[in-house]
Amino acid sequence: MNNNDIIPWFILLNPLITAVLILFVFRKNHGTAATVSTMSAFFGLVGSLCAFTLAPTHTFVRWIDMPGLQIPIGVQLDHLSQLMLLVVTGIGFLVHLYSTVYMEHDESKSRFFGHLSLFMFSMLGIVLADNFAMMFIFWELVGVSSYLLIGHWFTRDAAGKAANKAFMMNRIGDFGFMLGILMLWSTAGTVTFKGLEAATGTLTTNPMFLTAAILLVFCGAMGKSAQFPLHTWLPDAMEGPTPVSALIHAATMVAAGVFMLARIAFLIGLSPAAALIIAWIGAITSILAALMATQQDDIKRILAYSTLSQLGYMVMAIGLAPDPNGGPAMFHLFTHAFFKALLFLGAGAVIHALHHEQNIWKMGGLSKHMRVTSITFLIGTLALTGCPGLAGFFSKDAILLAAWSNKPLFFIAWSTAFLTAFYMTRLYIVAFTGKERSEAAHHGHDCPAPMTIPLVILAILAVCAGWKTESYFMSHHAEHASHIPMLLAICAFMFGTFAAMTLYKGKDKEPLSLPLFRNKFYLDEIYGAIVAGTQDVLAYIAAKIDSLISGIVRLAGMAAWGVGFLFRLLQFGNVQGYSFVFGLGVVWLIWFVVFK
Amino acid sequence: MNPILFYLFSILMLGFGIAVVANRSPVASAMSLVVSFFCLAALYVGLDAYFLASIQVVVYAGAVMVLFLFIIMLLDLKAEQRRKFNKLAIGGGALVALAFAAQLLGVLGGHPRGDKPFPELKLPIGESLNDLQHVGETLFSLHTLPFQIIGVLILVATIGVIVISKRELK
Amino acid sequence: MTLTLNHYLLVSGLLFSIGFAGVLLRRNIIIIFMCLELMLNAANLSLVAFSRFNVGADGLPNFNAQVLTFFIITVAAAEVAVGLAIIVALYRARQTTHVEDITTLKF
Amino acid sequence: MQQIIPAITLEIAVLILGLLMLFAEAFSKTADRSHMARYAIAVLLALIGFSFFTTPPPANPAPGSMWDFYAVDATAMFFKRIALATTAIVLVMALEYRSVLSKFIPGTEEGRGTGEFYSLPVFICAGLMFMASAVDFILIFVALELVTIGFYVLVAYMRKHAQSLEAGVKYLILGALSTGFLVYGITWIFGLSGHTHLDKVRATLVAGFAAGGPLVGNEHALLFGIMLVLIALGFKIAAAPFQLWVPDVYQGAPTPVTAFLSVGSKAAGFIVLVRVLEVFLAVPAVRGKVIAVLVLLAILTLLYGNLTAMPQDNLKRLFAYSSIAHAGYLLIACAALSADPFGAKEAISFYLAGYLVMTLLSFLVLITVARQSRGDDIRHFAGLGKRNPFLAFAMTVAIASLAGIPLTAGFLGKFLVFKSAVAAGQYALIAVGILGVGAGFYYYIKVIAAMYWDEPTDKTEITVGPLTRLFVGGLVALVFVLGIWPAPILNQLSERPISAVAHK
Amino acid sequence: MTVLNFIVLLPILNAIAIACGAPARKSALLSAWTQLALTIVAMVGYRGGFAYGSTWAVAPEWGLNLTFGVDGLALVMLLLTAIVTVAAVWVTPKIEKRENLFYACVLLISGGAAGAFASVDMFFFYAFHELALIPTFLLIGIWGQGERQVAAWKITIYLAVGSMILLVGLAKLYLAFPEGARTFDMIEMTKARHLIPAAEQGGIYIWLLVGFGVLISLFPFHSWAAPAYAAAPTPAAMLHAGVLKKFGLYGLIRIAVPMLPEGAKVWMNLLLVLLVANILYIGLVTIAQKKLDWMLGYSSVMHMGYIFLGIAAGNAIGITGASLLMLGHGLSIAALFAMCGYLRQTSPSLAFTSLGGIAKKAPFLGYAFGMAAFASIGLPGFANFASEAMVFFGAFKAGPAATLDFSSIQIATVCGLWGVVISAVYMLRAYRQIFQGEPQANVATFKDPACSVKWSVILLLAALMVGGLWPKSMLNFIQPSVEALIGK
Repeated sequence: MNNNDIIPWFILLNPLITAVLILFVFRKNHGTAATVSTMSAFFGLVGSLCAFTLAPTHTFVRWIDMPGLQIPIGVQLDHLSQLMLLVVTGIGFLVHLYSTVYMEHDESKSRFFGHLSLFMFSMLGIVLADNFAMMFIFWELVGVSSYLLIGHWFTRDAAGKAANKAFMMNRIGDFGFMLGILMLWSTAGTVTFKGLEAATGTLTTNPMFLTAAILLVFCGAMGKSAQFPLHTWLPDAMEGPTPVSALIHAATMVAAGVFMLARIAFLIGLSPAAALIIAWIGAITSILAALMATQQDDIKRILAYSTLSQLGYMVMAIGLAPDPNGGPAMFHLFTHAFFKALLFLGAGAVIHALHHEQNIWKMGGLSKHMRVTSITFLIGTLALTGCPGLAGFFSKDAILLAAWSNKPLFFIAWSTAFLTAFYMTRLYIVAFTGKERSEAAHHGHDCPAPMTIPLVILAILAVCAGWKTESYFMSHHAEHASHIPMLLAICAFMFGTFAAMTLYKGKDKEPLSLPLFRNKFYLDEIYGAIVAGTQDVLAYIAAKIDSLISGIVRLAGMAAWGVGFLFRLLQFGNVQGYSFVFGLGVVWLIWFVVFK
Repeated sequence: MNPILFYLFSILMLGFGIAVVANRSPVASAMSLVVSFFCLAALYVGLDAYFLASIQVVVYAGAVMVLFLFIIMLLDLKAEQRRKFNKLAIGGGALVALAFAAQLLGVLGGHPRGDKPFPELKLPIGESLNDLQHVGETLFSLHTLPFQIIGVLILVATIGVIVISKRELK
Repeated sequence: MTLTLNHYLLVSGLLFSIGFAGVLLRRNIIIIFMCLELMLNAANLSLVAFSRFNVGADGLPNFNAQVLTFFIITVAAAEVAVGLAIIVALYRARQTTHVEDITTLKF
Repeated sequence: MQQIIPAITLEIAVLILGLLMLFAEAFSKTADRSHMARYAIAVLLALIGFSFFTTPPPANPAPGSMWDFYAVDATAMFFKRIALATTAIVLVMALEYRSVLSKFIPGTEEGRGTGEFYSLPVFICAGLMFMASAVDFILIFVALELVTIGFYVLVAYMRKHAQSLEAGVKYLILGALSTGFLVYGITWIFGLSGHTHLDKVRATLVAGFAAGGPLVGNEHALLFGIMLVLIALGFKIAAAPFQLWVPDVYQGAPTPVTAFLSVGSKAAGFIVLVRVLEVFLAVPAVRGKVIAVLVLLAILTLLYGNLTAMPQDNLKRLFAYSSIAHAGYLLIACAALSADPFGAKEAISFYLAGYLVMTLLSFLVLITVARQSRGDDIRHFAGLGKRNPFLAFAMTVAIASLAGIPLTAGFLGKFLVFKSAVAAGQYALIAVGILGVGAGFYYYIKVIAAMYWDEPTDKTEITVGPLTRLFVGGLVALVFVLGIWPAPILNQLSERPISAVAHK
Repeated sequence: MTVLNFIVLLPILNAIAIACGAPARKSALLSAWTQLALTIVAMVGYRGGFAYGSTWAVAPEWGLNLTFGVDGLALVMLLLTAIVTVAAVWVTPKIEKRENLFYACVLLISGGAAGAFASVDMFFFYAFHELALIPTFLLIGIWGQGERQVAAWKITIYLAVGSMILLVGLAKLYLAFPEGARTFDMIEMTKARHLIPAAEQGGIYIWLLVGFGVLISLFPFHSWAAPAYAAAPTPAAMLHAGVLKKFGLYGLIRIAVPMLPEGAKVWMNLLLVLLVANILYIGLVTIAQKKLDWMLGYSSVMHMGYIFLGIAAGNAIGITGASLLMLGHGLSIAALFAMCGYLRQTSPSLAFTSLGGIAKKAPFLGYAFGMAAFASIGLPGFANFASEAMVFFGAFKAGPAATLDFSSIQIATVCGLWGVVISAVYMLRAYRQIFQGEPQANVATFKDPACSVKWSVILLLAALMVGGLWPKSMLNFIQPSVEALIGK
């Protein structure tokens, strides 16, 4: 193992050690915990920067190793993971920095940072994983850290419920993921990505099988990246502290599904049917989420639906253009990470400043009080809505271009872009402009430096992350076949922004009322009914059957007792009766033996 | 044996046997039993078992019956004569006994070997069967051990009778 | 008409059944006891009949059976002695020889 | 060491012991007879040791000699030892029980009238030992009657105790009834075969019922005879439906007698049963029927014994029902006797040895506790774990063994029984047996629950005399030794017959 | 005397000593720790094959010997026994009545389990297991809670009947060998397995399956488990659910799998149906539970399904995974029961509705319970995940590859995977209701447990994590043994 091989291991294990240190050593020492955690995140960032310059490497240790089943724990540093490392550690570091202030007065700050480091470890594990099993392991671990962080304020009932919901939805996705892994493994005989790549010949012998396997693996991504119909956990996950939302539920973890799909792009490419289904699911998610976002009032929820929508975009992109280097999907993931993190942190700053007020209709006029926040937030909004020249424009353009070949999908993608511009502009206008609509909004103020610095840095990245970076993601450089998609995208941006501006400028309350969108297509209610109607009813029935079974057992015991009791009545004490029974026995046995 | 004598004694024996069961008075039952055993002894004679016939008379009709009568008198059991019949018990018991008898008939029907007459004995001309000698020889040569055990048995029975019927211990 | 073995067996069997019936029907212990004696004697009759029937190579009855009969008579006498002693003791304790009165031990 | 002592010496010694005890009873000046019992225990135990040095009577008995009817094979010797050991322990119980006993025997002095209570078991022991060796119907009958009459006396021994007398009467009537059937059955078998010696009976029957044999056509008669004998023996071993006497007699009898009945009488019954079954099962014409009836009896017995014990509250009665159940397990092995002759016989012998140890142990504890708690219901055992942990532990061991928990003698016996049933393919029996074990756990553990779960109603400590303590300890050890290291016993059983007589 | 003899005899002798009046808790703890130390010594010194053999002729003519000896698999089970014993003794709170009897019973259970795992002889393998029967009865009956008496009867009779069925199966197996080749030595039996006629194997296998199945709480023979665990005192529940229950599975792996491959095929579909019922149906029943102890009891039943799945797979991967899962499940359920016991001690009721917000009052407990709960639902990092994954891999591989026409075992695997979701449902729901939310009034005075409870839970969790982070540490022991067993 040479020095270059150590760096990825360092990146992976550094947060783990930090987490263990914090959780077991600095439990009571909140200040130290925050410092240690942030420092470690910084080291991670430095390490990732170093790793970015390295040649691809791949080292592993044997975790389970027996004939027929080898599961290594390996780190694979390549084109895809190098960039993803940067995204994760970069945003991770900024969020850590931001959190030192945001969580300053939290009574279990060290727990928060411990879990945050644990999350970093898990996420980096996904990024670096060289095989499916290891990815699954870290997949589950990010699930747990996400569970822990969403439930950070576990004394609130909603937080606990949201955490549970997130974990459960992911588990459902992981059910398919694991099954997909099993199917691929049983055919290819290996779980490593390289091994699978080598075994494509075997895998393609049964296209149906391959399609099914890929779609099952995609289930994992559906859970983690909150694709329809497993998306409902993500908005609820906003119960967690806002830095968590920024890091996990906007920039990195939810993107893990997309990253994983990019990892297996070579497989998706083998199955057009699977690719198309993936693309459609992404498209549906993006449009539904965008529609829902238009009617939300909670600043974090709007951003959450926006995240959903953008994740749908990326998934659609994977389906449309599976590219081992990531393709437009990873490009969008990359840019989206910055501006969405920016938006969340900005929202966090607002919330922090307004003493946990999250309703945009109770804000207003914040641009006057929170200059840095409002400017960076505006930049983020523009980047997200696809304002030409900003990062989001380029990546979104790449996706639209990829969708151009499939007109229905293109239409959906375009509508989504339009809606994105609409609801983001709505958010900005309602929250930051106009009059202050609450007492808290009057006292808004910019936050301390550790919170604003990340905003500024992210804003800069949100502006320039799209410049000249596209080629990094494209394994073969596609000529811009047509400029029409780009023009249409600009149109979408402009229409959306304009519509929102005209509709919301100067309004004090929601002028539109679309209950369907506001209530998220009633999906939560439907799921609730399904869960209550199936799982709980089934559980109830099962419990009844079980009491029946133990009742039968008990009954058997009682029956034995009862028969014994009846038999005992033969023993009525009269010797004449005894000889009568004796005689009956004699006659019966003789009949049985002699005459039968 | 003369078949007529056989039938006579058999019928008498069975008749008095039934009388044992049917009589309400214990004394009458005991007397019927004596008669029945006498007839049985007669049947033994018909089977050339003279020794056993005499034993039967001596032991049963003599000793055992006296014992029975003695006890019946001692306990003065007449008082108990009048009691309600338990019809169910009687019906059931009779049914079982009848069934057993029927089965016995069935068994005898499946016993072709027994349909043959008794074989003639090979006796020296002019001598009658000295069964006492033969029984004695068998008893004291072949079955000495059981015989001695019988001795112990009687000892045990004697002790038992004493132990159980003693009134007070001094 | 000659007498066969089965004649004797029938008679003894009937006697046995009568004794058995007596055991089942009567409720006075002493009479039950008499009926038991009847049963034993019925068995004896069969045994003697078989003894006379199973003539050995020497042309004589099988005396083993007669010896057994002898033992049975002896044993029966001893049994009667013990049994009557017990009955007397019971009568002293309970003033009864009736089976329906001695049912304290049950179930 | 050269073995020059004939085996019958053992019986003779036992009889002499009994006579000496009678003399002692007659001439002893003191009222207390307990020394008699102590000497007798010592002698009986010595005889067990002595039994290992015996040799059979004349090596080649002349045909027609009395030794012809007296087999001294491994099984016989084994059962003789069982009889000796049982009697010794019963005498220990009798000593423990003497205070209760003398309450029901009117006497001017404490301890009067107990002498016969010690000597009668010795005579019965001789009878049991004769039964172990008996291979002739005459000897079987006589020895059986010696035992039975002895038991009549012992059961009714407490002549001021109405229950004891009631038990005596019940045992007497039903016992005599079964004797009638036994005699009648022997009659029929003799009638068909012309012999009373088991080997000769077998030879005659096998030849007679072979194709073209002189007895063909008389199967009904043979089956009738066999059935009558089986009914009588079924009565002795307490097989359903001839088991009704068992609970009442066990409950009414003096407790040492109950123990003696449930062990000695049962063991003797089984050895005779095995010996006659070997004859009956040898006849192909009736083998199937005999096995069928054994299966039937076993099923009935298992069900009756086990299920009926479940609602019991009186411990003596509970042990009575459980002894019926144990007869059922033994009958399983009997039903496997023809398919797995060696295994089944081994199983029966071993089971009985284990049964002896665990039953006597439980009765020993029962007597000790019942005497001081003034009652033998399960509730009188409540809190025994506190009142006397040693006795509670001993009872637990006995119960564990009776229920068939491994590493105890009872388990190994059950294992052997089930093994031979498997070898014989008797799955119906196995199923019922398993059911029985389940029910058995219920009622046995009831006792443990009472001893450990419940609080004692009577807080006085229970004292144990030194002799009883010694025997309880020894039996506890024996339960484990037999359960863990059965080799010594198995060696005895698998030993080639000392005598060639029985298998001539 | 080998170290193995000490491992087996130590707890038994100690139980006797305690029953005779030795200071109960101290000597029990000492014995448990020594047992653990000796087990680790044995593991360190292990060099493959069957080691630490010792034999004592019991009935040579049947081939019945008291033979001890361990392979890697048995060593791992012994390790499980030792760890859980230490934890069980350690967490035990002050026993108010009859302390000596209590510890004697606990040690007897442990000794019985250790003896069974260390036995090479089939007879004693069986016999040692039963040693625990009466101690369990006493423990539940005297020191239990709730419907303790009913539960004690139920478990005892149920297990006794199961053992009897098993005994018949073992007898059948013994007799299936031709005369002359009959022996109780499981090593010899495994070597001579080809002598068992293929046609008879099915008949033997079903007896073993039902017999062991009752002991393992295979559906539908599971109804003893939950009430018994709910009623049992903490150490008894830990030892029984954690260790003793593994006896049946160990027996299947040791006896049924290697010796009766044909029999396994005959009953494969039945087994699959039952184990899927164990996972899905019992999983649903678990969801419906309203009290923590019952829920844990049912969850332990449910997880048996996974181990069965590994055994049903029949290949080295599945069986190795099942073996490791035995360790993982044993440790995690023991930890859960340990904490459940602490909760029971301090809270009036274990109903979910009456608890809440405990994590705030007792952060350690919240953490540790969370870890144990996550371990039990198969979170990576704990042994359960590694093993469950291996089970799934092994089971899935037992069917055909590259086709969507799943064979029955593959369908069972899919169902098993869904079970993972179900287990998450009930565990997380329980965790949320007990530990999260605002502290309720009746847990206002709740505190973290004392050191003994803390450290025993830490011990269990640490062992779980060692097995999860570095499964090879255990697989190095298990895998060669399993391969030797199934004849690779």
